[in-house]
Amino acid sequence: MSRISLVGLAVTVLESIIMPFLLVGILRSCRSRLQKRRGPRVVQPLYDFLRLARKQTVLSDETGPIFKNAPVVSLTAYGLVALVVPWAGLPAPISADLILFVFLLAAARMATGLAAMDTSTAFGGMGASRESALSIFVEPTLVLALSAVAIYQGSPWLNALIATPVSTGGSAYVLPLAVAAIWICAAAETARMPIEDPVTHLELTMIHEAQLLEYSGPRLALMEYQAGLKLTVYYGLIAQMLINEIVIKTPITRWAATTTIMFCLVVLAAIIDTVLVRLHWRKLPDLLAFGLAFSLVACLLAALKG
Amino acid sequence: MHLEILIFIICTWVLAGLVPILAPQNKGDSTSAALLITSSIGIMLVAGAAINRSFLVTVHTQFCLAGIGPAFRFDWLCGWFLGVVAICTIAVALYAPSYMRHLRHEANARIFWVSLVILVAAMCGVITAANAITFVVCWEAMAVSSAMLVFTNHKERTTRTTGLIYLAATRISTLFVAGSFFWLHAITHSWDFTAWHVTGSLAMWPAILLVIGLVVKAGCWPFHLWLPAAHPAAPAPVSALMSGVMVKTAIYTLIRIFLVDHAIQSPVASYVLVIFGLITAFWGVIFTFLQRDLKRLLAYSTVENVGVITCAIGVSLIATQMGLAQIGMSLEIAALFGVLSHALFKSTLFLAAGAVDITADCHDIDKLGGLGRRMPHTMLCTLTAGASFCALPPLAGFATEWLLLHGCLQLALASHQPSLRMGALLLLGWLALVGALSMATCIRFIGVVFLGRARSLKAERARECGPTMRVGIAIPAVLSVAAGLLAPVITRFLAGLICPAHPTLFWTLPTGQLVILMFAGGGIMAMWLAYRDKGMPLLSVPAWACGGGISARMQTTGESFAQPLARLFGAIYRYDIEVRFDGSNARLFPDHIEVETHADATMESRVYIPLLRVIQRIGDLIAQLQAGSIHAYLVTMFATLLLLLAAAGYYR
Amino acid sequence: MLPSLLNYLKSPRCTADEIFPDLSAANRGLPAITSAPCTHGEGCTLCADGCPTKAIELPTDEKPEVALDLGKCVGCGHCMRVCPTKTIVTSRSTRTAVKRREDLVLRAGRPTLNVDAAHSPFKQSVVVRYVSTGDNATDLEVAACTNPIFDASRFGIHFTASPRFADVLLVAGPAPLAMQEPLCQTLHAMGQPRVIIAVGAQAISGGMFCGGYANANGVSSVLQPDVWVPGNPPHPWMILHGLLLAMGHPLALHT
Amino acid sequence: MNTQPGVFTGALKMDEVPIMQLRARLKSEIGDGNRLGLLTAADGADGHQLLTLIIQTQSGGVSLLNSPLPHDAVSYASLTPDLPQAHWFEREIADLWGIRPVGHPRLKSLVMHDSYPTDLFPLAEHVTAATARKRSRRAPYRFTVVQGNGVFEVPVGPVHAGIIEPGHFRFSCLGEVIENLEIRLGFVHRGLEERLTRCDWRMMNYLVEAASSDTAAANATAHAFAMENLCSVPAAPDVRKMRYACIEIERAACHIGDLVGICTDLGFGAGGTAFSALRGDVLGVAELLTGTRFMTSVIVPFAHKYMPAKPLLIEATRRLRTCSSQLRSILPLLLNNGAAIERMEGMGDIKTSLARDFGLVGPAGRASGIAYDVRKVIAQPEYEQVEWQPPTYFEGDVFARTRVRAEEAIVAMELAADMVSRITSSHEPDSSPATLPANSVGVGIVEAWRGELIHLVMTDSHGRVSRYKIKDPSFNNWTALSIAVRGRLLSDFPLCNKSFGLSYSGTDL
Repeated sequence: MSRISLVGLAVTVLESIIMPFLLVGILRSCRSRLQKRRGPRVVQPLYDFLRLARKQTVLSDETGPIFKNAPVVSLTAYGLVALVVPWAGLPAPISADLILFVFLLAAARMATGLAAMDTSTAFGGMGASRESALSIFVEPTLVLALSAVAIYQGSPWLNALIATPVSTGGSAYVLPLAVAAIWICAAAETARMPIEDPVTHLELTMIHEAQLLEYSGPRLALMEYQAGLKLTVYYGLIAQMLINEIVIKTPITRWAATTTIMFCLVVLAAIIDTVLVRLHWRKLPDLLAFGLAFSLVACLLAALKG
Repeated sequence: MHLEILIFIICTWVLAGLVPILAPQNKGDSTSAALLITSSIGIMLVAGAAINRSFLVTVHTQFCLAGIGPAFRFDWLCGWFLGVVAICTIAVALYAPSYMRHLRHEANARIFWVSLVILVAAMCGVITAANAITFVVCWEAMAVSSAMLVFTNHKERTTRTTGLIYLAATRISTLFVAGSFFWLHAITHSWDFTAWHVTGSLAMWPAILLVIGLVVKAGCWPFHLWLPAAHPAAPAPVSALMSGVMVKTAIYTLIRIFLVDHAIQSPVASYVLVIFGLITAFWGVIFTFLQRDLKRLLAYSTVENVGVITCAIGVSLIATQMGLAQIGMSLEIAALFGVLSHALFKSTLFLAAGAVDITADCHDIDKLGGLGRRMPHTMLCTLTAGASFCALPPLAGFATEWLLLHGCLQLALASHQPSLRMGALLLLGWLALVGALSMATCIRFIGVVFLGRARSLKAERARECGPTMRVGIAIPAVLSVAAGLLAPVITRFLAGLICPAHPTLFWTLPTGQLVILMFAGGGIMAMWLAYRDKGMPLLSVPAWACGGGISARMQTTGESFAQPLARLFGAIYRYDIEVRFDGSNARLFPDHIEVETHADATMESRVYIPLLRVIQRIGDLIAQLQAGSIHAYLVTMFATLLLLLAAAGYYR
Repeated sequence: MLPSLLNYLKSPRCTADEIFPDLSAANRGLPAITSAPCTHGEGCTLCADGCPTKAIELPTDEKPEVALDLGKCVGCGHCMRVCPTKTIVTSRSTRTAVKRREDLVLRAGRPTLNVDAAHSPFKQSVVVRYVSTGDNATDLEVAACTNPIFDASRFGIHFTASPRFADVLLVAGPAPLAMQEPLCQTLHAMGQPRVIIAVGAQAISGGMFCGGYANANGVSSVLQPDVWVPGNPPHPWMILHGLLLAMGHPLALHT
Repeated sequence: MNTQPGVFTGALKMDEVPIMQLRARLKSEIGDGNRLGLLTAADGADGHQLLTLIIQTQSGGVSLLNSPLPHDAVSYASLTPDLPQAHWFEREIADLWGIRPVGHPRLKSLVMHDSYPTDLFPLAEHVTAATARKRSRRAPYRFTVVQGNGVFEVPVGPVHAGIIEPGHFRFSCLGEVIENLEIRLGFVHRGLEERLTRCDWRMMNYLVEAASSDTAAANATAHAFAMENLCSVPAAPDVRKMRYACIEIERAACHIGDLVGICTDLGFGAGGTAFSALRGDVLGVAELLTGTRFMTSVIVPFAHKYMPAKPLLIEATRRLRTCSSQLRSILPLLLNNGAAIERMEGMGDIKTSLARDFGLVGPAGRASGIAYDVRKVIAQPEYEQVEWQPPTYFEGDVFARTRVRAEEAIVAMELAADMVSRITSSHEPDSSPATLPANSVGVGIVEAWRGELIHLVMTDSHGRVSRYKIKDPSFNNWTALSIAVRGRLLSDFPLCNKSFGLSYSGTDL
């Protein structure tokens, strides 16, 4: 590995440790402010993590090794995702294509889903079933949207997102459409409104959270960190696509722009969380189908280029 | 040298077939299995040799048909498929003796072993056949022997009907394949595969006939019906072999005829293959999702996998025809790798399903549950195979899916036609949809069967199966991990075989780095967790049920897991939930509430059953004519005579 | 809808800035005992006569001071009203939670708060599992702690559905027989370290329900609470005080 | 003998109706549009007796029927087949007395859980050796099992996810679809009615306030009216105005609180904040008038404690009017919000016929087309000084219930402001008698924020309270909730539940 990629690796690793806490903290703080409260401090997620890390683990007597090890598997998958996607505005330390990205997400989903089934509670299975139902929209949308971008950029590799400036002759609408599609996927994956209420306590309405209800202690800490990492990677990815419209040449400015956009996206998410009403379960396919439609149009525009 | 091995293999086969016949009931099982394993090792040796250097074996005997004797060709493609056959046969042979002991009262072990040997031999024959006649003969032997195996469990009534469906399907398949071969013979005047080079408009009809014949055998939509019918009826090792390998012979033939030998070059065929493949994959997976029967579920998932592989072949053909040979080759590798990975994980899944079936004596997934605690080894293997099935990195299934999807993406990038680009992108989206669905299927299958708590007494009583069975289940599972990790090496190797001139690197993912990072990251976390757990002992309490008691009824069932998606695809299944309230005051105080879900295999209920009904009606009509009075015969004869006269007059 | 939403967005923050303010002047508050001498010796039993839960222990020869058990007090205000000597007066303080049950028994000169800045793992972050056992006014006040006015989230306090996530078991209501088993189950579903808080007079002593066939005698018959929050129902500030006390939060410790 | 509990024309007497004729009598009376107020049991001179309170919705009168069971009898023919709304009452009687309604379609325990001794019938004091023998032990509770492949059960409660009371919901589901919901309550059965007969009658008001402590004012008022009815001592006009003002403030605060809950269940953060800030203001008014946020310990029989001074009353009136206009201005956030309406409309609907069968009361009843409101039906002069109408809708869905609550909250604040403004003096009257009359009965009926709340008090020959019955409005409405969610999705349940906003402790007592 060359020196640059080592620096890139170091920065990415460092950022993927800090940013999840920071973004979640900012999001919660913003949401609180929009709800006219003082709200938790920005560093609160870190305190929460440390508290959980010190807690005792409580396990159900019916659960087995899958439940115990699922956090490791899914967080490893997300860790790899953070290393193959150039979300931080720097080239990803490992060059990979969108297919690996999507299948790593799938691996994490499978680990979480099976762990939920392993809890032998009604809520776990229900969450796994709901998550699976949503994933059949999310996965194609993600693949199509990223493929459209890949065609637009002229390379299947994710690092092309930041390595090359805007490619020639493509339709300018590909990226915004892909961003819209991925935003909807991100909302579904990171349990955001209007798909899932991130602050709800009610098991019956949970989708993603319902799968984690039996976790405790350090394992829960890993799962919560993973949720933050997921948010970070998605928003970072969206940031890269937005930056591509405003060509930024030097790595430093690109990194700064990425970080700024990520913060802005988090604020946007906080606003959406506050003013929107959660959709009815039967209406979710309609919303997700919009995402699919955006990505299909993006594909069409990308396919028509040149 | 090769000949000696071949003779040795044939001898072991003959012995393996004879031992159970000669030995007293059920005594020859282990011997047969050992012989079968020995022969499989021989097959592997031959496969290795064939991959290195192809050679031809022609048998000069008087049993020639139309002047053509049995001829067998061994090249790298045969080698690859023979290897797959050998691996699955070893696993099955290890597994089968104990399994058959459990079925003692229901199945005839002699027929089983003889048919199994013939099936393995016939599959090897089909794979190595050098000409059409040899191919068709072996194809028939394969069909008959596998039908015999489906019949093994002949005491059950359903087995007989499903066996008949299966026989009918093989008939149709042979009919179309033979028809196509005759057509090709008519064009080229040769039975030799290597001599066939048919292109242009001439190629269309034989290509279509052949494709239909093969997809029937492979179980593609809309001819997939025999698969979900035959598999639940057949013993598990048979299912594993049929699903893992036998359907692959059809894939083999497709690759052989269209991709390797270029015997027929027809653009129509490639599009037909892609469309068949896509519909099959989707159809297979959405029906997998709804199944409650363990083996029927796996049978439908085979339909899906076959669809994906067929699609890969089709896209590979299209890419090659577009002049994008590199991409075509990578997709061909995807198909070949798919054959291997599917054979591996599907064997494991079927063998594990069989283990569940015999130890829990139940194949309704909604009556199972919690088997992971009782059968940890089986669960681990199933989990590995399931992860491979869901194409999770770094397993073999992922390598297949990555090659295919990446190939499609490259196709979209490299092609200059917007329509092709769009087509490739849609293909990507479609395959991602299928992938997501198969993941849902897998979570449902493993989650309901192996995780949670037991839903019935039978599931509670289940215990781990015997050591040989466990080894049989584990071999393909371990190999699918190995194949996934070695994917870069294997793909490079395959590329070298396909195109020795330009063995371009097709695996471009940094698997090594990823695997190292994966183990490092996962290891650190696992160690941290272990350290934490050690510092503060785990507290084990009942699962949280909101302060109340918990029972096995309080966990999602397979049916319930599927409900949201089943409703989404309700139009295809004709899915419906019906609730009945009974009692003296059913409106306000129902005494009895019953829920029923309805779902149809639409193809059967809308197409095949009406079709059968029409055929039956025609049959009835003819029967009426024949069983009727002498007058009816006279009228018929008279009418026929008149018609013939009229026809003769017209032609003159 | 849009004008209302814009109006809402323009509106100022509602979170109360002052931490643990005294209750408003209109509020009846909880009783406090001063060192003013009691006239029980002259036959005055006014306070104890009207006390619905017998929370007042009149002076005896052994214990010359009047004692009032806040854990039983339903806050009717009778004693503060009738006491001729102002021995029992109104306290509008919201820092009422204590860590020992006996500290709830008010006596002249005894501080109501035992300050104890022990090391706590929850200083910055704590997750609460609330269990109601039959006092729905306290439910509403606990829910009010999470609203924008009192805003428990700013102290790092979060309420959760799963006891697996929780560090604090907050119990209200008299814990009748049918709730005792679920209550134990909830506690057992929580990992160590954990804290139990009994909130409200009903939770502490059963209040008016004490002594019936339903065993509604407060949570201490089932669990050993670590923090006690008096009041019927306690004001949200008092509940927050209990929570911060359980966290070992500095705000709860200084008086 | 009819009487109007609001006007106090004299002691309430009981009509004796033989138990054999009770079913026919009730069928004809309820069929005429009257309401079954409550059905309970008491100990008579010679064994148990059933007490039935019927409310004449036309005349605004009340009649109390008394049906003694034959000597030593512990069973009777169930009324539920003809009168579905009696089904929980009969289950409660079976639990507390061991009197078995024969032919009841759903005879399971209601409040006495399996953790109680199975031969404990806490209110049955008239026990002879013969009745003790005849009284069968309580059977362990069994949930209805929904048949069919793939049905699974979701247990929710007693420890609920939200900050709410304990109760158990057993959903039998197929996937997301709720096929049956069985509600099991009784977790907070605290033996309240037994406690009430054990304590000093002067202290009873503290206990009734804790019956369902979020309805403290209404419970205390109903108690006060019942006691005053028992003693035939009417309350002073100012006292009545103050009581009604408290009830209305409580109504406004609780309805706004439920709007917060509905916003939370919709995941609508902005709405939740806006309504909860307003709720804080309304509770501030309550604190101003009574000294506590829940208005406890001020409403007592024959008097009113802590009567506020005039300046406070003026201030409270002003603040109530401000709150009311504020509520009007923030309501569009929820009620004109397209997405919110889409979630609420058609959700969890209860048809009028069903609402009538189960005798729904309060906002849930009014949302389903039952206009019944105690404030209108039973003459209460204080309520007649302002022109107002209880809002009524016919859709019976979550949206209708939400609108009823919102509109009632506005009306309540205006009514309260009006009543407070017309209170003339601030002296604390006290007309309490030294003892209670012997062998008497008193009834107090008020429209609490959840609906019709009834207190019934009886004294024995020594003037001691021998029987005290509280009928919380939720008691009528719980079954409707379980029917409203049938065939709906699991994720819709919290919203439906919140729209009913029922009390667990009021039901369990």
